[in-house]
Amino acid sequence: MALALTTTFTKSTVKFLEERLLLLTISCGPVRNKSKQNPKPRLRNPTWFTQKHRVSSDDNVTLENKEFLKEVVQDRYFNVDNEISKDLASNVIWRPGLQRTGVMARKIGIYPMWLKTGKKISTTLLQVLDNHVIKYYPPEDYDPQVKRVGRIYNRKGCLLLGAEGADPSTFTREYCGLFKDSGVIPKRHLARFFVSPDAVLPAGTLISALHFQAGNYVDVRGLTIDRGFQGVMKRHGFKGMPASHGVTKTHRRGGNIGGGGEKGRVWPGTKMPGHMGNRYRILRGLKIWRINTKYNVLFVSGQNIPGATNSIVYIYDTKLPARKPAEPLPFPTYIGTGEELSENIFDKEIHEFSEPTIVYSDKN
Amino acid sequence: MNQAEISKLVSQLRVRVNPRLRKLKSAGGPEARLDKLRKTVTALIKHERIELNYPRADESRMYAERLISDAIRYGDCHRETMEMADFWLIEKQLVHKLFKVLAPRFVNYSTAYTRMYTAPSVYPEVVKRAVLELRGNPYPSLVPDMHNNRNLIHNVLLDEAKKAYRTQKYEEIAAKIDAAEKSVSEEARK
Amino acid sequence: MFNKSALLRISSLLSQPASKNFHLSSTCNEIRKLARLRVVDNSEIGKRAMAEGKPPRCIHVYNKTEVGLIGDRVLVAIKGEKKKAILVGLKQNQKPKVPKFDSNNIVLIDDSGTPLGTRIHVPIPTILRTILKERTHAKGADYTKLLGIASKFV
Amino acid sequence: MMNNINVILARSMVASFPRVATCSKRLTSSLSSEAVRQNHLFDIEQKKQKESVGRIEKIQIEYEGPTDKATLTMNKHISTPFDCAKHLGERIADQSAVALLNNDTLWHMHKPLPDSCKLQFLHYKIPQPTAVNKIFWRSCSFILGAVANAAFKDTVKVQLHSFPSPNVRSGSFVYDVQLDLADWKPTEKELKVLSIEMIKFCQQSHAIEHMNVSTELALDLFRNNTHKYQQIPDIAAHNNGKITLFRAGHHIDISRGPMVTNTNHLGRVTIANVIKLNTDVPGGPIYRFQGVALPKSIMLNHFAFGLLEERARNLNPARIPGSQESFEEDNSFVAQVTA
Amino acid sequence: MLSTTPRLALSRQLKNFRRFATATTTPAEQPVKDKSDTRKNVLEYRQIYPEFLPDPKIEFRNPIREKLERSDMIARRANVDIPEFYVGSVLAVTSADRHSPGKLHRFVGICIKREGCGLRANFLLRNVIDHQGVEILYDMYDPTIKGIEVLRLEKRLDNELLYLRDALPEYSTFDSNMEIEILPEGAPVPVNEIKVKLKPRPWLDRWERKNLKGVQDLELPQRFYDRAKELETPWEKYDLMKQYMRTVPEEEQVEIFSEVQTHLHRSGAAQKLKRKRTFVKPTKLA
Repeated sequence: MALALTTTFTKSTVKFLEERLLLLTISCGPVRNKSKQNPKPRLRNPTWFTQKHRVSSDDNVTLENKEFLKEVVQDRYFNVDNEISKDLASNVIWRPGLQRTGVMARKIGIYPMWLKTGKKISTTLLQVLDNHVIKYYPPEDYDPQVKRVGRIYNRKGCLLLGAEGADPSTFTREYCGLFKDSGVIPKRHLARFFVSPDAVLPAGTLISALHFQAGNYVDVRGLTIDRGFQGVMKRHGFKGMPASHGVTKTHRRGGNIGGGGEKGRVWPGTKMPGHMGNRYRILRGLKIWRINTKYNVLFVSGQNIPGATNSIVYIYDTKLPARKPAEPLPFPTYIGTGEELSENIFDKEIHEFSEPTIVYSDKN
Repeated sequence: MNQAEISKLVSQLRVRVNPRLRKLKSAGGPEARLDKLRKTVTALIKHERIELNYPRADESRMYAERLISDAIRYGDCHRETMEMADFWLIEKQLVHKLFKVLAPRFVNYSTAYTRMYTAPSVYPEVVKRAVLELRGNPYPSLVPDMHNNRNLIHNVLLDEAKKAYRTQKYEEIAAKIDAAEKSVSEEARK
Repeated sequence: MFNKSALLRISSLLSQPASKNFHLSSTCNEIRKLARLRVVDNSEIGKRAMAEGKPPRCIHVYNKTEVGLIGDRVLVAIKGEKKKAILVGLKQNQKPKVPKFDSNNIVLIDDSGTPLGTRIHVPIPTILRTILKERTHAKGADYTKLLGIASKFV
Repeated sequence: MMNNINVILARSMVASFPRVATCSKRLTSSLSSEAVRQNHLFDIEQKKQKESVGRIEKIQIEYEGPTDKATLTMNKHISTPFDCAKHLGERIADQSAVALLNNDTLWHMHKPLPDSCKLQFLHYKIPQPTAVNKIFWRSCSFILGAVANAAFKDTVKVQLHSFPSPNVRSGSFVYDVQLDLADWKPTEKELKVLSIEMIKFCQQSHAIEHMNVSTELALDLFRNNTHKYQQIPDIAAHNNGKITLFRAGHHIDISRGPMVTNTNHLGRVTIANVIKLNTDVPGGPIYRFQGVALPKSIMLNHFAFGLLEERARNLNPARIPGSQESFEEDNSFVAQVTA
Repeated sequence: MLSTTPRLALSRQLKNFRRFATATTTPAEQPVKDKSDTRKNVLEYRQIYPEFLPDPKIEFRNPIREKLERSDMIARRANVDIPEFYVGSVLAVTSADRHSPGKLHRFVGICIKREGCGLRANFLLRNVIDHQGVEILYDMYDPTIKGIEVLRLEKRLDNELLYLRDALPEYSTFDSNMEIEILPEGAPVPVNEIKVKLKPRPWLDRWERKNLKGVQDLELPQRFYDRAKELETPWEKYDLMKQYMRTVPEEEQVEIFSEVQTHLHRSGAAQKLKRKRTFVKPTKLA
């Protein structure tokens, strides 16, 4: 405890505490050579990695008291008007070098849409959750796990975002402590996003689907479906071998994996059976065809976005140089101007469902 | 095939439905699997409380719920439901129990018709065990129901905290309203 | 209104020991080498081949994938000769709004794209108009002549 | 005298968990001479009372559990309900907060049984736990006194005053302590330190011992505590000239009882606030220590407990010492068996 | 033989059915008060608009996606009249086609398959033109579809008529200039109990294993039926959970259809009006 207290003292309170704490039998003096006794571990988890879920046990709280707890949550997190000041940031206008924050979203399904030419495309629906900024680590404070050697150009800060607020009593006290400073309700999901120092957002800012614009391109990262240990046919799309014609016991096998002699070993990267899925993959350069502002849904091209339906994905502005936007983006994020937005914002190539039937004319 | 079947209407189950059905290690294939489940469902309807391995309990719970919900929904004059009951209940006197005893018992329920507990497993065994029972059975309850005991110390404390919290809240609201009224009246005077 | 005599004829054929001229397997869904095709124009060679029960076989598909799609040019072996033809209807499943036929239909052409026959007696898909127009180059073969002899489009 | 203390310490170390060893070392060094003296007197008296039993007589205890029944043959004036519980099972011994004799008398678990009787054990999750809650709350106050007594440095003079009768509905348990600090407002961190001290004390698993003593002995025990010294004759007058003492670890206090079996029955504990009271008791200002706690067997999520902590920060409305009528401790509950 | 069957079937079915008989007041005109009222509507709607029910696979369900999908379907239905039809009905689809000279394309055929839910719903039309079987698959919510006409509204005995591919061509031949056959107002949708004669093998599928109702005797050697018997899974109809997981529970259906009811009613009423105005006897055009 003494150790913990000394570390948590800040300069302003030390004197006061010394005066008072001397009264108690607990000593709070500094420990010499503490850094040598407990050197920082070389590989460590980020500061927000704590035990998240509380041991699920029945509290035996009566119904009325449960209502009361809900009421307090409501009063504390929703009925307060903690309006973030509109002068969020900076008069900086977006330019190609600047990196904005990404968002967390939920993949909610796939359905087709049609272009004005009559072509059918598949779109994946990504519901942007209630993303709130939890904390910002400036470039000099953020301590990456693996140190980069040499001069670092274009240093980025780290923005910690939380998504999907939930009942605080389902989490541990330590986890809820992460959200104390920002004043937002504890969130189920946390993620860090690297941003340019210009793109920093104050804690508690809400990021909506309008952070992105229809017609622009995004990269989507997600955890692929876990398929367990799989053979080469499923894992790498090998052809297998014939079912008959004298083939014995090698119908789904990979076959030869290399020659002998000097190269008589398995070459690194050889495609073989193994665990498939359950790893993060990024699909880059997906076009946003449509944005639903009511439910915060992005309609993104493609049906192969990593992850199962109802899983969490992370959306970033695309890194592909050819698909970077030409127009300035809302920077550092979209701030509502107060005017009513239409429920759906479409890309100009899309045929809206409420439009009349497509008619071809002889000209095209 | 991604279209819902429309030939038959079913009521929603009040228990969690697993996305995939378990195979239950049946040597005889899907037919044997149903046989296994049939025995469990019959036993559940007969004894109203049984102890068994967890996976089988969880699986047969869904089937028992379906059987009861169909019995409530269609009654004993519906031929298909009767066939179902005939198949699922090996002892035929239980068919009467299903339609004449259980269906009237559960007709006004808003919860699931069965209840499941994880049971302790005796040491050398590592298999997860469960107790499956019909609600409203005649046995004494397995675990004491503490949910609505207002006299437990934390409920007493929370009750008082609630009162204090609400008093304070309403006072604040009243003060706000008073202040607003005052300002309005002052403006009116000006 | 139901042609009973035709049925009888078919069944009587079936009851005989399998004739060499009669194919008992169903036609291929995918057009590869050695796929049986059906000539649907009234060219002499085509008519004779179909009437004798010796339908032409695909011996080459002029594209990169070696699987023939609608509008693709194929080389067929017909009555001991090699002829070029265009696929004008496929049995395999098609995209929405593109018709799928019960047989794999071809129209025989010569090297310059001129059809050997003067009439196509089954409907052909309208999408062929666009496809064949795209395939036609100013100095090469003109495939659009085929469209002129079509009796019906679907 | 020092030998004696070592004996006591050794006993307490054996009785509790091994992790206590490190803590008790610190406590030994900081044990005041006053505490040493009190414990010495308490031990002598305890020994004397045990020896005065004389011939051992047997009594029949009829145990009635929720599902089972048992009859135990125990020793009169020696065996306690806790001994019975140990015979019946570890779980019962660990979880029982208090014993119920003949369905009407609450009996401290470490108090020897005077006669044959029916015996039940109460814990915190029974359908009607109001009485147990009260006992728990009283024990919390008692332990809070122990912590307040030991937590301050020698330079600060601490004199325990009293604690009012337990009232769970007030939201906090209370101990009034006289400190010779003019105007002390504890910081968050100091409160945290105090809470941790209390948790540590509870984790040392001290059995809460019980003893009835004569007024003279009690006066001798508390001769250095002016407040207690004044209260004793008054309490004795209400209680047939006897004073009931409780001891946990090295802390001895007056209370009518009963208390819970052991300090490790406390689960979540927080000392929420220390407030200076506005009284004119001679000797210095009186501070009210307030806290909130839950039994170990009751799990509550941190959010709900945080609300309870918040509420416990407000001044407890219990009677302020030095005002109005004479001191009367624990008159809310009568738990005596007429021998 | 063929010409008489539909009419016979119609008259037979008229007696049996009482589905539309009581539907004099439609739900949108009269706000739904009773729970049983809503239930009855569900019973109707799920047959007519099966594509409004979501994919029952639990992993794919998401309420927000389903809601958005339904609103898009309704938005499309406001621009084009997608009528009530069933597998076995004869439809004419007019769609915009950039390959035709008139930029419009019309196809008449019998619906032999209908599947998919939501915006993916599609149906397959079959016709025999110039002795050549032609099938076209249409997406129901494709914005290039200009109109769908139901030339003959009827049901068949099976849920899929894929066996028409192996049937004699007469059974799937329909005139492209076929006129609309109008049913009397309030009449139930007739079930055509025609039994189709299949061509001799080879077939596209082993129809003897499919338990088809709308085909004549297949005239196969006994070993085929024996094998089909071997492969039967008679226990599957008792698997209550499999049944449950293939369908959407009634409570959810009520919720879905009460949400889309008012929008659907608009097109449904127009259709009924049309049906009432012109009544002609079913003509024989098979």
